[in-house]
Amino acid sequence: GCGAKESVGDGDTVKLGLNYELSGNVSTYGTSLVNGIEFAVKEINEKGGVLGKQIELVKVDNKSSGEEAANVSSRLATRDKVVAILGPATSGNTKSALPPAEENKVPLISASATADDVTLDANGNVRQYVFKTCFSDSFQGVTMANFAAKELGLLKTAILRDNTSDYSQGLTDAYKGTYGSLGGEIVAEEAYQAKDTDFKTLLTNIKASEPDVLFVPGYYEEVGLIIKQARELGMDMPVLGADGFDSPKLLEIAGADNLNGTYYSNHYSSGDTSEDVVAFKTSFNKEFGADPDAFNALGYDMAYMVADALERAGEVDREKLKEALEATENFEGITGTLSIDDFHNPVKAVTILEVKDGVPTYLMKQQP
Amino acid sequence: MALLNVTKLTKNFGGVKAVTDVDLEVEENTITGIIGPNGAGKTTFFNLLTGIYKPSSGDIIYHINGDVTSRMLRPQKMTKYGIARTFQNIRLFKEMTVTDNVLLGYHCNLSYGVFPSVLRLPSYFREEKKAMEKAHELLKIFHLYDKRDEKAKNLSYGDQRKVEIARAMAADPKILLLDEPAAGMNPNETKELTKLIKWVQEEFQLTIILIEHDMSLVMKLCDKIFVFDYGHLIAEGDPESIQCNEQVLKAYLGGDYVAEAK
Amino acid sequence: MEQIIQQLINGVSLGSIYALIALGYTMVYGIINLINFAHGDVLMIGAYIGFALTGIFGFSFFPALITSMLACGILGMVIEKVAYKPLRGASRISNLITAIAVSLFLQYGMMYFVGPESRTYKEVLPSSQISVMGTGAVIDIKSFYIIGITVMLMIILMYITNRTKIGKSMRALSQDKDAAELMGINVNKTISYTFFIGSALAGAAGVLIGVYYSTLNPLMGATPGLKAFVSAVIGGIGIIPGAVFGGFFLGLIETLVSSIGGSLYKDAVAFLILILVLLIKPTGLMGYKEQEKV
Amino acid sequence: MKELISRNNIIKIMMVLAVYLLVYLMMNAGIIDSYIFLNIVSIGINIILAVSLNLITGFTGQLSLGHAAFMSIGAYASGILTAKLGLPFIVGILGAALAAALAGVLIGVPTLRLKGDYLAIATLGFGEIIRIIGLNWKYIGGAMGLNDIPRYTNWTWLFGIIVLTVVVISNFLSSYNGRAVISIKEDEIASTSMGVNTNYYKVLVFTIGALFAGIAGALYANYFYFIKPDSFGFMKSVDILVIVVLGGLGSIRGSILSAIALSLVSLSLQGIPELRMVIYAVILFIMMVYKPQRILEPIRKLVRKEA
Amino acid sequence: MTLLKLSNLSVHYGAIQALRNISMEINQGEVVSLIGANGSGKTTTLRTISGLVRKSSGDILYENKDISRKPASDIVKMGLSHVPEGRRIFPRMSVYENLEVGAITRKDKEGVQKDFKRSFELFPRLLERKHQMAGTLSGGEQQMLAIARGLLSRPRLLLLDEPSMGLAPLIVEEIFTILRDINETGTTILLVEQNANLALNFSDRAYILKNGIIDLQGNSKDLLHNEEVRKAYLGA
Ligand SMILES: Nc1ncnc2c1ncn2[C@@H]1O[C@H](COP(=O)(O)OP(=O)(O)OP(=O)(O)O)[C@@H](O)[C@H]1O
Ligand SMILES: Nc1ncnc2c1ncn2[C@@H]1O[C@H](COP(=O)(O)OP(=O)(O)OP(=O)(O)O)[C@@H](O)[C@H]1O
Ligand SMILES: [Mg+2]
Ligand SMILES: [Mg+2]
Repeated sequence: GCGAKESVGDGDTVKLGLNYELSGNVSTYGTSLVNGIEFAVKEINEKGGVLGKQIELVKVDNKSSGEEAANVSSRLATRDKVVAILGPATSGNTKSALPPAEENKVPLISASATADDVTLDANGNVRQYVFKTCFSDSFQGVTMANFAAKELGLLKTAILRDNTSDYSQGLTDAYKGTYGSLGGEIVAEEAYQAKDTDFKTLLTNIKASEPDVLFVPGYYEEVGLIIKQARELGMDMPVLGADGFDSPKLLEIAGADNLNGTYYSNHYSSGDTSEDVVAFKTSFNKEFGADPDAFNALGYDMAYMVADALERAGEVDREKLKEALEATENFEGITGTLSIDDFHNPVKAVTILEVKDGVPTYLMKQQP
Repeated sequence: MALLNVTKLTKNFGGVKAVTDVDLEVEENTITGIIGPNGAGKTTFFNLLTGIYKPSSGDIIYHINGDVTSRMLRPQKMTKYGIARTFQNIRLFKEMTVTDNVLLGYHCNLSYGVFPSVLRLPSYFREEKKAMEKAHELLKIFHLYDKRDEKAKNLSYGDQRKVEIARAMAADPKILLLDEPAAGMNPNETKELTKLIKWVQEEFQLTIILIEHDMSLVMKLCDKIFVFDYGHLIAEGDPESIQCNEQVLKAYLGGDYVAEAK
Repeated sequence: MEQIIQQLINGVSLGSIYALIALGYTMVYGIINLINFAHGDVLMIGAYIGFALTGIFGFSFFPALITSMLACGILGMVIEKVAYKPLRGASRISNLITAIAVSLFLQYGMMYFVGPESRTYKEVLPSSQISVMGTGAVIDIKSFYIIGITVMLMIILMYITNRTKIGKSMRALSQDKDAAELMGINVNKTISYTFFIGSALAGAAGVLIGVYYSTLNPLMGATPGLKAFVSAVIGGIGIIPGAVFGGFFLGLIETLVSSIGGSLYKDAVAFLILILVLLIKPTGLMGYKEQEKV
Repeated sequence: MKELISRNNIIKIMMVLAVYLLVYLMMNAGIIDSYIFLNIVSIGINIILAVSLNLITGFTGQLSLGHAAFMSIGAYASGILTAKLGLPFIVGILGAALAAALAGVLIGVPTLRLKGDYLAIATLGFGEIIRIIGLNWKYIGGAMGLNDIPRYTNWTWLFGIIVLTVVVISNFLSSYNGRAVISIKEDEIASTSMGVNTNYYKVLVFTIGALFAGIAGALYANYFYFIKPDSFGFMKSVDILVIVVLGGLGSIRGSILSAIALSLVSLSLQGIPELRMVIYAVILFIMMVYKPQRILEPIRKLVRKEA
Repeated sequence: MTLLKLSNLSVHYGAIQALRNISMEINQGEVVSLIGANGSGKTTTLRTISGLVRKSSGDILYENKDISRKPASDIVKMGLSHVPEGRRIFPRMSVYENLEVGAITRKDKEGVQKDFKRSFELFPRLLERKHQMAGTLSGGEQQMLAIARGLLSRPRLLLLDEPSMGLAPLIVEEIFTILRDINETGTTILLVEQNANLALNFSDRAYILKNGIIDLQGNSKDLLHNEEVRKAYLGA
């Protein structure tokens, strides 16, 4: 429709668009995030919604494809008149999805697009309407490199990364940069593809290079198998990773014994005993019959953060929401306390966890 | 003058000797028949003549526009040399129309390039027009003009055989090789075909070599007949002498058929 | 030295899995000339069946394997009846696309019911690492199961296709359906059997893969399915020992490429080898040379 | 033989111009907003891809499962030229066409000997190889993709290239080259024996098909800003093939209609994520059973009547 | 006794009607030939009898049982064998395997062995080529294989579609002698032939098809002397 443009605030609900990978090869992540978001929105609506209105989610599938992600973004912005778009899950699809958001001036927030350049364009200028609530790859990569070299004092790393994942590539690049400057040496770098199941060949190669520590910037499904197979091959060095490790599945797949000596960076500690976290975990488990993973928690927090920003914006308006998002300061979520910086990236502390007998345990916190 | 010289031609498939030490000569402007029992190597011989198989040994030399020797034989070059053929099991382009089948035969005579066709330059229109005229002329000769827009697969067996011959003719060959042109035709249709082949040969000054099991056609048409058996050439001569040749009678014709052919 | 032996073991273990899947692939292709893209997904269903049987109903390994094979066999027959039969005689491409449709249907149908996340198998086979003659290289006992079962199935399958009437019927059918019918071969039944056997093999592979790697998810069948198909083509599609040979060959090649530092390109090399094999011997390394007679 | 300036041709040209102007005016009037236009771009790119694949698979009978790879090569070529080197779009397009056409020769020549399913698998393998090279090539971003490609694709470029594709390919097909190409599908041995250089033609159609797919890739890259190797994987190739088969092998008009039809199907399924692919699979299956050509035939007839 | 009875049989291929209300009868022990020009529906008739093509209306009774809805494979088991047009041998099986498939419905192993031996006696050429892939045989050799294969199911009714096509005269003669023997040992034969001369000389009775209709029928000897037949089919 042309002519009289109805404004997004006119309806009796607040519409949020979900642009997620619900089918296709990364549908696991999309589905997890959406579960977290829907869970949060249910809670928010039960408590009376935002600005006196209920939140309505317009959930659209992008098939894990860039072209579709752009299409969905455009549709949400122009047809469904959402006040903000949440998603997509991966950095690549987020990059495809953001031009229509910018064009139509609708805030787009991703809780999992970790690539450094999601919020910045080629010239280093911030993209006006794009936000992310997760760590940038470089941050976690640097953190873990520091941890390996300084805390553990191990200076020979082997990297096993996911060749098809931008997340994995981003973490690897950052890790290598920092680690090198700390006098560490990368003795082997191997790559697998998402959905691989057999890593023994790569691990055998790595074993031969005799590293002190194995850095696996990937997601829990493959990581679980990698750790298991590494231990089977008699490799008992520490394994490092990032928030992709955070899932109860990791324990299921790798087994508790094998996980000893695994360290990873995360937003929060799922073994955290703070009241909010415990409450979230119990109620989530009641709803879904499983403990939340990182994606669930990130989605959950993002929904709350947007609701919070809407309240602060005072009305259902894209421009005002954008300003409110920019002004986010010390938002308290399950995954930690977060502020949005000038580059629309979150400022939040990273936690390093050590898995002990299958339980991720708080080890230390690092401020950005 | 001999148009085709074959010397010591041999073709083996593993242990099977399909063609063995064949020597023969074909004169210009004649119709030559090749007969022989099933599996004697006749079709294989055609396949050798048209470059589909490479000889195991021996030579083939065509004397057309300079010599074409066995080493130069490639299936896709045969029409350029002026040699066209038909197949024992009809191989038409089934989904294409009769006209298009014949036009394809004319393929090697068209010379405008890819660009003129894409850009529709005048040469495209000129050449296509010429090709179409030629195709229609052939279709009339073979009494197929009425069926020109039918898909080839919808034609009856006999008509399909004729389309195949017309397609071969479109290449403007000097030598035409026909593999069992009358198979699947009834005696009446065979009779018509016989006349047609004769007429075409005279009209276009062709040299025709044909394989056939129907003796009525062979005996009526051929100037000379070669008889194959187990890959060997066992006899050659004009129809009369072949019909009386003991060896041929025993290996191939059998008692009744001689009587019938006469 | 340890590394070389270990890599050899890795290659053979991986290859045995490809070989196992390739057997079913080659079987179905050989008979009805259909690239059954859904084969990998039947494998996935088999893995889930095995998962449910061992995890929920407490079956032990062999009963679970057999039950899953039977169930997948029946599923295969149903797929054939519902999806492929209406397209008999249609063009190859239509069949190919239907196979892809079936594959998507199984993947996402399953995802609808169990969600996209992966599950973990209970340990149903003794998992222990045997070290190889003191070299430090280790081999998993489960690999022996897979290799043993693959070879056994291969022999059974060869016997069936070459020696039994049903096998001869299958081959005749694959070459000329009408003529086969005229010989008294019941086409529907024979194709059903073919799918039963092919899918039962997929079911076996599903359970074994599930047990070996201990994880499963609705999209797990796609990649191994494709790799197995590549193996089958390398070995000569439709040829049963060819599939097994191709599987081991591909497993070893991939391992070799990865072990000399080409892990980034391992799949590219696999496909490159496929193309090379096709170019050198278009009917596969163990295929017959086929010359069309004119 | 129709001559160039026939009544028929003039009417065709007028209609093409009318379509162009109509959309142009509607865009200016805001009736076509950015969302509709985005879909027009997607459909347009799919038309180019489908028509070019139809040349290879529908007309020549060479089953290809790697068409998206050519698109990917074009997309990256144009991405590099326009984003990294800052060259104008026309250079991007020409570069894309050239790079993809070269790849077409590269895959065409060695796979000449392969037929049917073997060719399909080889092209599938080729597609995967290209994708893997893309993933590992740091210069073009690897798995992170190539970002911030300038948006140059507009209605004029898109429409112009669709028309160019359709005209070039249908002119090619309605010449003796076209007959030769179709005869290869029908019976390669007979075709060879009639003097058709089948090898030359097979490589030629691969090259022409790849060239246009490459241009489609350039349009894609320069519209969607961002490309990554995974956007051009096996499933994309299958999507293109589905369009071709639905529209009818050997029917250019059919390819155009089915590109539109399938886009609409896909759009209508976006909102039901849980069952989307299941429904899509069922639709595919129904299309295959009930002869896609038959579904589209009435529409095609209508279009023809109007033309 | 009537072995096979077609009454008012019609067959369509899509919109094309290939057979229009044809009726035929074949008695036990007879040789009946079916002749007609190209495309007149001979092959269609045979394919309909053996179950490869479905009728649109009419009846097919074989040994007084309706077989028109039975699958082709069941019909074979009832003792009816069809040697199809165009040979249709299994190209990637050896000659021997082709014959094995021909006998696939049989359970009497010894009988099969005996019949194998007989096939090779009838067609010594096949014995020479026993292990060759059938697809590489010459046209005539394939035809022999097709006939031998068709006989291996020990049919009571044999349908032959142009058995002489592409065969050398001597072989044709031989094959017809063999067919005569087979007939004399009790097999009824329905023969489709282009070579009308041969067919009429060989058969007891004949039907002549024209555009899907039975145009003429009767005693073969009579038809052989019928003026119309001589003109249209015998090339006189
Ligand atoms: N590609 C091949 N591989 C193996 N053997 C072959 C091949 N082609 C032909 N043969 C054998 O060569 C011999 C000659 O075959 P050919 O087809 O030339 O016979 P023909 O004289 O044409 O017989 P017909 O009259 O029956 O057509 C046959 O015995 C055949 O089995
Ligand atoms: N599969 C088919 N689809 C469509 N039409 C067919 C098909 N098979 C045969 N016909 C048509 O049916 C008619 C009868 O064909 P049929 O094959 O029975 O003739 P025929 O008497 O055996 O001829 P011939 O002597 O050439 O073998 C012909 O007009 C033919 O074109
Ligand atoms: Mg021959
Ligand atoms: Mg017939």
